[in-house]
Amino acid sequence: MSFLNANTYYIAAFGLIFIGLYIVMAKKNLVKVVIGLSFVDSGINLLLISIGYIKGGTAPIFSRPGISPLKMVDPIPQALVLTAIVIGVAVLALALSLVVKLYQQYGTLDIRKIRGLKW
Amino acid sequence: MSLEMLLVIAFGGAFLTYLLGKLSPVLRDILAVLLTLVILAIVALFYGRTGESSFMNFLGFNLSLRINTLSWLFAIAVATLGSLSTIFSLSYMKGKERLDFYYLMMLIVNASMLGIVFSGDLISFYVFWEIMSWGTFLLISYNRGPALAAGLKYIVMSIVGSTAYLLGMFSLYASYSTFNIADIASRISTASPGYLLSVLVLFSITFGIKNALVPLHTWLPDAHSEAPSPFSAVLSGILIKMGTYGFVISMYVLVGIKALSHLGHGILSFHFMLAILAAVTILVPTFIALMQDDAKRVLAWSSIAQVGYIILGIAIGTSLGFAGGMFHFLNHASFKALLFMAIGAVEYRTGTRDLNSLGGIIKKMPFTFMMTLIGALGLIGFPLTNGFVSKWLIYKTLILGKDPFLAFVALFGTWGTILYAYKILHNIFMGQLPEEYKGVEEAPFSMKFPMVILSIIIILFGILPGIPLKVINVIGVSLGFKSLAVNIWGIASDTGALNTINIFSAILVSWIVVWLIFKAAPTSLRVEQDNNYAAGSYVPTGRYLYTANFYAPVYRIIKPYVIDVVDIFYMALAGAVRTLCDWTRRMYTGELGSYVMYIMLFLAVLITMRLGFNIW
Amino acid sequence: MVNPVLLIAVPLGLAFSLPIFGLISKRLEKYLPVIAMLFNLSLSVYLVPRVLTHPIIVYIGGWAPPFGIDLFVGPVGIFFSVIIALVGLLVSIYAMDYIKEGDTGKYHVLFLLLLTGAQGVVLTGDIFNLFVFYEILCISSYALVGYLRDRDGLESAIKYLVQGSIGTGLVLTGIAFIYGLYGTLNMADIARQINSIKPAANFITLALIITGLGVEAAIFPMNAWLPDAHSSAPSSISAILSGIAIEIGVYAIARVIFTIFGATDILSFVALVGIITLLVGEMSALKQNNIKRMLAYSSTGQIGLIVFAFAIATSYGIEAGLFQILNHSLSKALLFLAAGYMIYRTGSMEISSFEGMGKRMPLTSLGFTIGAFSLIGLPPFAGFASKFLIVKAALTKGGGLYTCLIALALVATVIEGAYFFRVVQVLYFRGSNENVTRQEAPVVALVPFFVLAVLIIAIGIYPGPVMHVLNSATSEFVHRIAYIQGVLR
Amino acid sequence: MVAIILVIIMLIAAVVAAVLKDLLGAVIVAALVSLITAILFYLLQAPDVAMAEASIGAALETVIFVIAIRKTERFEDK
Amino acid sequence: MRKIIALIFLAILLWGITKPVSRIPFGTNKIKVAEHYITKDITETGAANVVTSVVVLYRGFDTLGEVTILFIAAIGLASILYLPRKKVSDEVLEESSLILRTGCRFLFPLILLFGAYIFVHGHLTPGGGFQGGAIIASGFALIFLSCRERVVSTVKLGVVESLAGMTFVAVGLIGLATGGYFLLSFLPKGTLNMLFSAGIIPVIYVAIGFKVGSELAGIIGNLMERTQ
Repeated sequence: MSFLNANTYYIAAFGLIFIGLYIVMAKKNLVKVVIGLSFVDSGINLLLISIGYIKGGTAPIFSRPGISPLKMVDPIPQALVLTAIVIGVAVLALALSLVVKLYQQYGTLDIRKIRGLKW
Repeated sequence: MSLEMLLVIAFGGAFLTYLLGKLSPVLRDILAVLLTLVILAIVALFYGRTGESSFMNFLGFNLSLRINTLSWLFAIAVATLGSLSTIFSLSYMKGKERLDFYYLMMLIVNASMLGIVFSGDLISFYVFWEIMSWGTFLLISYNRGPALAAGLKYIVMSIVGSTAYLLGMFSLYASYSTFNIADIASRISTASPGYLLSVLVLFSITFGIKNALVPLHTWLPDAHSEAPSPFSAVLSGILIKMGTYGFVISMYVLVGIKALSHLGHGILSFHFMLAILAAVTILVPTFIALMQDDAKRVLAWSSIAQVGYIILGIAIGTSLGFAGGMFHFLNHASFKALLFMAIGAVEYRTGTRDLNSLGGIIKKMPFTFMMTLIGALGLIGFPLTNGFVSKWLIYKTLILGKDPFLAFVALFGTWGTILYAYKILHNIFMGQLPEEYKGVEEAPFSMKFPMVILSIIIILFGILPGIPLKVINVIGVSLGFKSLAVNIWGIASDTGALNTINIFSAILVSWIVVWLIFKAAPTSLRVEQDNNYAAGSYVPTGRYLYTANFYAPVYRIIKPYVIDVVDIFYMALAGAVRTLCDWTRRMYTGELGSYVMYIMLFLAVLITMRLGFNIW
Repeated sequence: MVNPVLLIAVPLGLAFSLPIFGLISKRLEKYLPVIAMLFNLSLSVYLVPRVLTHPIIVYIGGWAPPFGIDLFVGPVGIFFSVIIALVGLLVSIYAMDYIKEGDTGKYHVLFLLLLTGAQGVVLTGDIFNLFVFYEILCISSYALVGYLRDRDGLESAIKYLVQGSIGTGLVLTGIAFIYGLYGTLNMADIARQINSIKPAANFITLALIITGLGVEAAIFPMNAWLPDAHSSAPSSISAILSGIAIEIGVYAIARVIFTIFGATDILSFVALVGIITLLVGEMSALKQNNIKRMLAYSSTGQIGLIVFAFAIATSYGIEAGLFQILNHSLSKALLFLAAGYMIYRTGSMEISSFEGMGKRMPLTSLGFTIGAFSLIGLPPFAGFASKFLIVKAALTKGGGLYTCLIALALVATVIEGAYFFRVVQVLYFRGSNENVTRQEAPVVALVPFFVLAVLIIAIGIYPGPVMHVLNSATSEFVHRIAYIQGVLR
Repeated sequence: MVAIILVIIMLIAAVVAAVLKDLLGAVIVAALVSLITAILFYLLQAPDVAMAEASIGAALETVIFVIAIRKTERFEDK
Repeated sequence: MRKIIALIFLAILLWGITKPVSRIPFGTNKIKVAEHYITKDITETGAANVVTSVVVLYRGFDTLGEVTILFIAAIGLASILYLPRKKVSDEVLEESSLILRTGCRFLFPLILLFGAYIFVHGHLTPGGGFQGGAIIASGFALIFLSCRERVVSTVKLGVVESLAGMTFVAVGLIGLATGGYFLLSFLPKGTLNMLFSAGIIPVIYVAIGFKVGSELAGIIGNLMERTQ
């Protein structure tokens, strides 16, 4: 239990990443695959943020005078995650537009049937 | 005139010819011939020169050109054949498509061969070697149709060869950190025999492929028969001899005669194994040649067999054998080029080279017949042609070296040579003239001219073998062989001397005797071919083609034994590789899930190797 | 002194403004990539001499590393940016006429951004910044692969996108670990703290990053997207993907292995992977009838060769790898561009449909032939020099492993020769030789052919100047300490 | 403690999203996952990121998904 | 079969990942670079929100790249969904109800205002260009989905996004011209917690806000309209 307590966020992060990877590897519907990708992204974001966390820290904002800088959580991962979230949504939008177009061409979302290119 | 200038002229001239061809075909032809003649003149002027000069820096290595008698000998052969075949091309190629390209490639191949023989280090050797290879590939493919397969076969084997060369070259570099041939040669004496052997084997693969040594010969029959005839002459006459040059360089210049003799002993020594291979190269292709029906294919297989003699002579490694091999290289260049040109002339006039449908052309093309006859006599090794002298030297070597088996093989090969040489002569020129060839004319002048030159060379070297043998002796001495007793009429050896005056007089005497006997006998009656008794029935005006198959009994005997097993094997190998390759790409199934799994697989392998096996 | 950051800022600004130019005049759009790349090319060439002596370190925003992002404009960076700008310039000239379908303005924006991303990857000195530019490169190539909106294009784009996203996800995870372990993102600063990959944590991080970058670099077995994407993209994009994008992947891997981790231990494994990639690529290409797919498989193979050369890890090896990158960029760009117009004229990608092209499009065919010969490694083309260097590096390294591997590599060259010569035969010698009408590619396309062909031959004959740059570039990879000290002085 | 409960809900939701045959349902569940992630970010003292994740991850991504599903098909095996 | 292999790979991955994770204990991280940002932030940048100063100033180049990525996505999506004939369909969906329409027309300006507030105050409070932009975009999404009206054409959105992007680059170039560093914060730092302070942060965040908002709105608009 103490292990769970100590590593809750890591477990959450890797849980999301692994579920996402599993979906990408094993599921055959393209929309599902894209959902899997978004899970992977969220998981990685969570991982980054948890890496930057400090027990009992405060948000890195000098919102009122007298906040000790030494108790602040790490701002860098937060900055990185902001970037990563935007990248994630960009990839997702692109992927879904491709999926929609692909559906118009193939009439299916099953990746086992979308195999025009092989060998 | 420096060597660099020569190469610049050769390569630059080639491109100039190409560009000029866009302007005017006539000027292009003139320039091409002029260029080859100029090169011939320059090379001839180089006689007796030695020296080495560095001409450029490539990736930190000095590339150098080097001239000595050995390279001069090869260069003069290249230049001679180059100019003669270009002259021959003038009419042979007239009206064909893409002539600019043809001449460009022809001249580039010639230039690159000059580059090969003049290169003083292994890199420039390789560079020119490869330029020659792809130039040859393009020329072989030029005729389309079956030529494509031939070209592909050639280039694939050629790349295999250059692969071996690269490995050999770099292992030498790794040991001696230089590419200069002379430098390596001066340092190699301390190397271990095993190392030398591995390098030599690698080089032998390269040169063996180019030289069509059995079992690396399979590209040659296709390539020679499918190439345009003037180029076949070059191909057979000199291009494959670049392999010979390579053998000489790697065996006697790089490794040196002294170190070579320590590579194994008795039957297992390197040069004896090479000699055995050469013997096989003589034996099998000779009889395969006998069974061909395509005149150029006969000559192609014959080239392989004759190359066997050359390598046999060189591999034995005595001064007499070396001289024989080198002399045979010159002779083969002359008579095989002559034969290819003659066949080319026949093909040019009749449009075919199928031995079974030709016949009786002698009435229409007597000059070409004479040329073919001289060439065939040279090929057989008839006295007073140059082939006789070189073969005599080789036999002599074998007998002196107490290699009865090899000597027998060589002799046996000559019998086969007689058979197929006669087959060519007879099936093309003798017998009845088919209806369709009634209008055939003699070859044009630009074809006659190179043939005359070549036949003069054959006779000249046959009567005065001392001219080339003196040069060869100089080469032999420079490589560390014993000096031979050469005079203008022949050569002396331990057990007897060759003197062409004696032979000349003997032949003259017997000729007179025979002539007298014939004169003394009653004169015979000449009848027309169809003037015979047919019991009143219809006399067919078609052909009596009794000559087509007159080796039938021989065929029956040898047919089961003279299959080109090697070619079959290579073809099967190629097929297997293709199947394997086809299976490889099945990996890309087109399914997204698997592709992602491949990615995870790589990661999983890395992790397992680290955590499970603790490799790093 | 001109600030090298302009190499990134100017194309980026032009790309942002391109839609506005498009509103003014549709015809203006296609000239902007040319202008941007011309600028980049002249600037990078201008910077070459000074960079060779002293790498320029640019602080973005004036923050000294490790607190800000820095650009490390060293010999390697400038070498790559010359290649990117050169190939990018030629391909954008080519594309002026080639791209006619679709929303052409969008094509040019994406194309320009792809090149900018590549430019950023090679110059940046910060690993997260590298990741961002890497994503720019990847995402714009996803979009460009699907640009034609046909079945094949869309299918390969989505496949490429999914695999690429998994790859970049792995990279980001690795970066997260690096940050967690060492608390910094500056490459030099990380490198200062990492001494070996012996600790499992370091190794796993490295493995994640290599695998992730390996997807874009098309290292076996992560290269399944490559044949699809390269074969179904517009030819100009195939040329860029093959000529630049995957090389950038290799660069990133080399940077991570050599500079950041100093992980020379795993290099024999990498060499093995490289050779497997080479063999699989060449073998898959052998019986391929679709020309672009064949070229794509050949790219895989060449990447394997490059990776192998890098993995030799002596200064000879890295030099050879960089040279091979140059050669592959030029040759493969030439091949794809030439194939593009041949496909355009015949309307088919089957190799057999190119019969008689030697007559119909002589200059295009000549370009293709030169590219093919160079790729096989025949003298006097550039490919020979690089093949020469690779073999030299492998054999001077010594050891049974590398000797065997280089022998296998040469076997692969034989296979490569077999299929390229087959195509050359089809171009010139197969099919009827009746009078075919001459339909040469337009002049705009011939300019890149000509420049590339001349460069291939010139570099093949006089590799000296290139070697001069490569020597410095190699030492940048080899001398890790100098890199660290240069940035964190 | 709150965190553990949220994480458990989130992981269950993620599994449900993987299993559900109804894509629209899966997307809604995925939005829930995003939302919980945003809350977790907030708990980890990252309000900026939480805002971004809530507005981009939970809202806009879902909108895009829904549009895409409406343009294609709703159920997984058809 | 496929699922089992996938699970095996994931298990191996888990095995591997525990190694670095165990070296990064949760909740104890604080290392040199981050410390520098936190302690020096106010004196160096003048922004109250450290994350913002990291995003825009210290790692401004990343942000430029990130904006580019969103730009690429918008452009790429438009190019993939491009229809050759001007066949942007007024897709025949059922009219939305009056209440919905009125509601969203009422909400829309408020959402925009809120978004603008968020990105203008990026350096003071949580939030910034991305969040604000996303909120603006969700306002547009609301309009697209509920009212089925095109408030702003995609062309205009495109102009806005281009101009915003150019502003970003231009700000960077001005920094290069004035101080020799690209993306240099050349404006005065001002006093802490004032709206006009923290150098170039507000300028850039406004640009980003417009850019992100217009791009995301464009993405949704394109997805809605350009597909039959």
